[in-house]
Amino acid sequence: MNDTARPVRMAVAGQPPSMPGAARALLVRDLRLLWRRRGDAFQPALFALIVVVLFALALGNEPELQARVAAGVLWVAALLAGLLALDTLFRGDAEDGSLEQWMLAPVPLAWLVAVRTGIHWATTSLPLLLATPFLAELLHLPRAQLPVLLAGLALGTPLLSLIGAVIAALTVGMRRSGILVGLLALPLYVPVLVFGAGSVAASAQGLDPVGALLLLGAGLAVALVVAPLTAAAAIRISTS
Amino acid sequence: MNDTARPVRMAVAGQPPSMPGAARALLVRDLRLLWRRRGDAFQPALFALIVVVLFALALGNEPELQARVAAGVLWVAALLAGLLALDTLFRGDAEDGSLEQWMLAPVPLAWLVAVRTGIHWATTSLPLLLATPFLAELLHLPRAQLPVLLAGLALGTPLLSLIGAVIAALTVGMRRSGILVGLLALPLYVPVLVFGAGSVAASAQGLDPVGALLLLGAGLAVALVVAPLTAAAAIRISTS
Amino acid sequence: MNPLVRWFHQLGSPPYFDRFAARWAPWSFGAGALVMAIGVAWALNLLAALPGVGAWFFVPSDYQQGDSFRILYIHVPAAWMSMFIFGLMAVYAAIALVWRIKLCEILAMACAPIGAAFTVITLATGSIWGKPMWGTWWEWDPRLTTELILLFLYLGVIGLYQAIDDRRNAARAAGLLAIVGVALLPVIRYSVVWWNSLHQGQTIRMFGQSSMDPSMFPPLIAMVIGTKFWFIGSLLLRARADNLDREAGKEWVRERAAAQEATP
Amino acid sequence: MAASGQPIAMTDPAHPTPPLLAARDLCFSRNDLPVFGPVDLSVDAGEALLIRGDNGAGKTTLLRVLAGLLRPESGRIEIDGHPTNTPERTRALAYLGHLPALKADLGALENLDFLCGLHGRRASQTPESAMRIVGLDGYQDALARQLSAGQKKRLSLARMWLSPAPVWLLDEPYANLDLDGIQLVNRMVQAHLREGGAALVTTHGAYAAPPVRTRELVLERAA
Amino acid sequence: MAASGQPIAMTDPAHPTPPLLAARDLCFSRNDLPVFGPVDLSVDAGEALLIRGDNGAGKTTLLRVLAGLLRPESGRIEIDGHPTNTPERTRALAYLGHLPALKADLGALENLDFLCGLHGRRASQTPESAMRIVGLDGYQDALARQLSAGQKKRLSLARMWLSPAPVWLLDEPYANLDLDGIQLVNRMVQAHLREGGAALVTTHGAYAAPPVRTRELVLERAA
Ligand code: HEM
Ligand SMILES: Nc1ncnc2c1ncn2[C@@H]1O[C@H](COP(=O)(O)OP(=O)(O)OP(=O)(O)O)[C@@H](O)[C@H]1O
Ligand SMILES: Nc1ncnc2c1ncn2[C@@H]1O[C@H](COP(=O)(O)OP(=O)(O)OP(=O)(O)O)[C@@H](O)[C@H]1O
Ligand SMILES: [Mg+2]
Ligand SMILES: [Mg+2]
Repeated sequence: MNDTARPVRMAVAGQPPSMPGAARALLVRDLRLLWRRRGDAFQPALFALIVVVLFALALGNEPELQARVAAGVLWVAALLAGLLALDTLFRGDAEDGSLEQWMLAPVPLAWLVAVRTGIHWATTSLPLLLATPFLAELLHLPRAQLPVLLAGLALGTPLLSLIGAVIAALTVGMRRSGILVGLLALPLYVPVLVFGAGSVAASAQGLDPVGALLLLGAGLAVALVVAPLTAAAAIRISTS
Repeated sequence: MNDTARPVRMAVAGQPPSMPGAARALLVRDLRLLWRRRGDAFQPALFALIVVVLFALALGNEPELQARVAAGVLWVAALLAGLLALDTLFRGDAEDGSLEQWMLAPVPLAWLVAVRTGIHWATTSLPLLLATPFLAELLHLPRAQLPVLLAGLALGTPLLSLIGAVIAALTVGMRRSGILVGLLALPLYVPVLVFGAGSVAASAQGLDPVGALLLLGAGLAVALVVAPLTAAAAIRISTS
Repeated sequence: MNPLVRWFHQLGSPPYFDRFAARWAPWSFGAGALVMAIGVAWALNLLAALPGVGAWFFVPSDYQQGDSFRILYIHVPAAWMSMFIFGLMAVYAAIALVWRIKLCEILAMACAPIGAAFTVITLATGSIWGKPMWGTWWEWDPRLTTELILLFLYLGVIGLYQAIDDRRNAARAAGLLAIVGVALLPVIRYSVVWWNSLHQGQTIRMFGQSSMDPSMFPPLIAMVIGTKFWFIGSLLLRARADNLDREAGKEWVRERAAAQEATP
Repeated sequence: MAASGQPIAMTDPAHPTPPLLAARDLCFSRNDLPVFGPVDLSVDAGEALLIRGDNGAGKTTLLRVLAGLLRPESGRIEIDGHPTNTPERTRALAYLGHLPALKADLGALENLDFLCGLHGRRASQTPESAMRIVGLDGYQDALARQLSAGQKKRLSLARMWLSPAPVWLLDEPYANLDLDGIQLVNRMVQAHLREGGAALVTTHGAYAAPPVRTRELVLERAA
Repeated sequence: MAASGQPIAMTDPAHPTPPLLAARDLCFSRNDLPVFGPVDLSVDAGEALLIRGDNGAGKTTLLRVLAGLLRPESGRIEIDGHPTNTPERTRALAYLGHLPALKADLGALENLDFLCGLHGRRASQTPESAMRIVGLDGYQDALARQLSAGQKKRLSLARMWLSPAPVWLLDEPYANLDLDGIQLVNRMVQAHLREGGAALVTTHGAYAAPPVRTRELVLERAA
């Protein structure tokens, strides 16, 4: 059972945790918490819905105008919803001391961060993704643009979550990070938005949207590797 | 000094607090805190700026389209910035136990809530109001519509703050209210948005915007009286 | 030990750095001010009035833009500095994170406000220039937008540095953000290439074929050099202040303060 | 210490003075499960009431009900023999709970200033003198976030010391304090009672109670 | 209790066993002000180290540095005589801090389940058995938010009991506990040491230490 590289005199016979085991424990925990607060799962999608409605109201009843801005509004709504949900990524765990225990666990912190970010994406952004066709309909988005919009969001929202994880980690030590998170995250979100909204705009003009989507995919691949490591480093810095 | 209606045997000679005294103490405290974190004062305005940037980017570089949606975008930005700042209204005080002491102070809780909301408006929405002409310029808002927009925001943002105070009070007992605040607040914000954005739209079409502005003013007058009392009751309920 | 490495180690000691900065900051400022003054005078054809050699210093008006192009001599150096400083800040931050050299933390954080100031200057001069050229102060053009985002990043670094209580942790956290933000620099640089843009494309090349009139070059070079010196001066000054602030209460600071009072 | 050393009796001298604070038949439930059963208690000026009970017995809950932070299910709370509602009790009670009520970004003295503005203060004390008394001299300008657990507790004690309210509700005042701090609490309670105040103190019974006239209430876990 | 009652010595029997945990010349500063000066300490299997010190002396900070939550300014920390970095120490150390590391919305047992997944667990124990040992039988399904201060502390103790790490770092384990709880801590520490573990315990010295082989370290406020 004692399988450290340099043997530690383990006084107590025990089972050290494995990386998949820790990930499973985290998954079970988060799903239980989600089930306890079932309503919360739909909140980001609801928030996006409200932003869309606010916009529709603020623009007045002009379907043609709405159709032109629809893709942009949906991207911004997704982005803002992700931003608001960011605070729940690590903060709860920091405040009740769980994060300390993560740092002291014999599994790499970056691995826990990656798993947590994945779960967080699946529970906040995925519902939003599923609601997108409905929201698009509300804003009279032309049907032909919907697949591009969905593809962009499917690649873009995990990227946003990963970038957001770094920012959330940087601010987790602060009592009230408030709006600072937004200030730090949004500039980094901008490229994602530009390529995401750009792909829809390209397809609206009859151009090929694949280039922009490929760039999003490349960004996602890089972030999948780099972001958890950076976020783990950031957590260690900002909680000390 | 002992001036309760029904005299309490005050064992200790002391100075009970007065309502203006408590308000002054709160004001001094909040200004000190703001000064400690000077940067935070500009955050709502910066957030609004970022929302504007996001929108401008998402809509692509089409000045004419931007001008048409400018007023709506600015209202939504102000509203979202106010929403994000809402969490700082009572939550900090709830988490460190200050709110308990507010409830136990010999001055009415509603008074403290009113003062706190006023300070909060002045430190979060006022900078945004001052930044509006600049933001409007960025979105190519026609100059003629600017005074109407400003008047609407000047009446509308305090109203949003007061409504927000009630929502913040209702959710203050919760650990992580997160996005829930947004869900509760936004439906109540909608009428303000409709009249606010509506007034600009009216003036854009050459109609008289005064009616919508008067309605906002009336709403503000009512909220000034009702909201602090409601928020105080909500705090008592949600912290027990 | 390699003398360069030894010098670097020496520089890392707070009292030594304080002396170094106190000594060289005024010189840098002086050199910067002088070179920039020459550059501005040259650019505005003030030097052309010099008797005899005046013709050497003449900068012609642009055939399209007239005299309004002369704002270029502020705009372009400031724009380059805004990006250069961000990169330098990230380099300092990376050194600070890996080798935990305190001086590098201080230097990285001292870069941020200066870089932000250059970014503001770029945006302001660009806007002023844009009004006659494009008929509008602001346009959601890729280069303009990315430069604005660079400003946000600077503000984010500064905000994060101030929001964290412990200075070393604050510097490390903000430094990490700076490193992450470096990804933006190539986007700014190549935005005019990747997207079709209102903004002027790559016209100036320090090396190789440039599409600018050769006589327009020398003042630009003077401004580029001048801003570098000016930057070094303010970097030393800011870093010195931060260094003193962190070391306040240490023996050598008290000694130096006492010495300062003794010789007013 | 306050000038008026003697309690001022406001009741008819023919009758015995009613207790400063009393509760009759006090019950509290959460989700219809009783947390503590009917409780009767009373403390008079110059007395301390020690509330003992195991972990989870309901001590914290009882103090919060008395303070007015929670609403009792039934029963009534009297001050000077008069049933009172929550706002009326605020003048008579000062509460020290688990949370320190300190703003992390304000200095120690600034925190006390604010709390005095909110609750009033004893005529004879200033925030400065209170900080000296609790042994935080030299920490006036330290930010609350930089204080250790025990230092925060001491600052909260300074707040109690400044409050003009005669009845102190202290929830585990000894937790996190060193031996010196424990003696400090005892001395402060003693001085407060000598001036005609009263104190309710919850404890697990692990500490020596202060040498004052003391009543005791033992809470047992309901159900 | 664990099956392997005897510590397994991994070092050359010719030389004396190095201590389980040792620190040499450990320093920590905040904003360039020293919090504690150079500290040397060592604990061996079967020993407890009592870290005493006044409020603000730096006890919490020292434990956090040892645990690896804070980075020492200088000095080194050794496990079994080998200098270690933070990740290497995680297998050897279990930390009980001021924060309970409990999710308010999970049941007591669910909380333990998660923490076992994260830290591993002793072969001989299950979350159920640990809850019985700390006296929380019957609270398995109670949500953590509904537990009183002392009950939360007991649940955290159950987590320590489940951890397979040989060295316990306990920051004020006695705070908020009733007399019964204090004895519980002492019994748990004793049993852990008997199995070859070690424990570092901070305290203000107000409590009786457990009857085990004990070293002592007194921290004094720096500057
Ligand atoms: C707010 C508006 C503007 C901003 C934010 C801005 C930003 C920048 C930046 C960041 C650079 C450096 C690019 C690099 O070296 O890769 C640059 C260079 C330059 N800008 Fe602007 N600019 C603005 C407006 C203008 C206007 C109106 C003009 C004139 C029509 C102009 C002309 C130039 C020129 C000629 C260069 C040098 C190009 C080169 O690198 O070869 N800019 N600007
Ligand atoms: N917010 C809550 N929701 C539901 N139940 C609660 C809540 N807070 C406390 N309880 C329960 O009420 C009971 C009394 O709790 P209380 O905090 O008053 O105990 P206590 O005597 O102060 O204990 P301790 O000595 O551990 O602080 C406990 O059984 C606890 O589980
Ligand atoms: N986050 C912080 N920032 C700055 N200073 C701090 C911080 N936390 C603690 N300190 C200071 O460091 C010193 C040591 O604090 P620490 O919490 O380690 O003390 P302690 O011995 O655990 O005290 P206690 O017995 O009161 O818990 C104290 O003087 C405190 O004021
Ligand atoms: Mg309690
Ligand atoms: Mg401590």
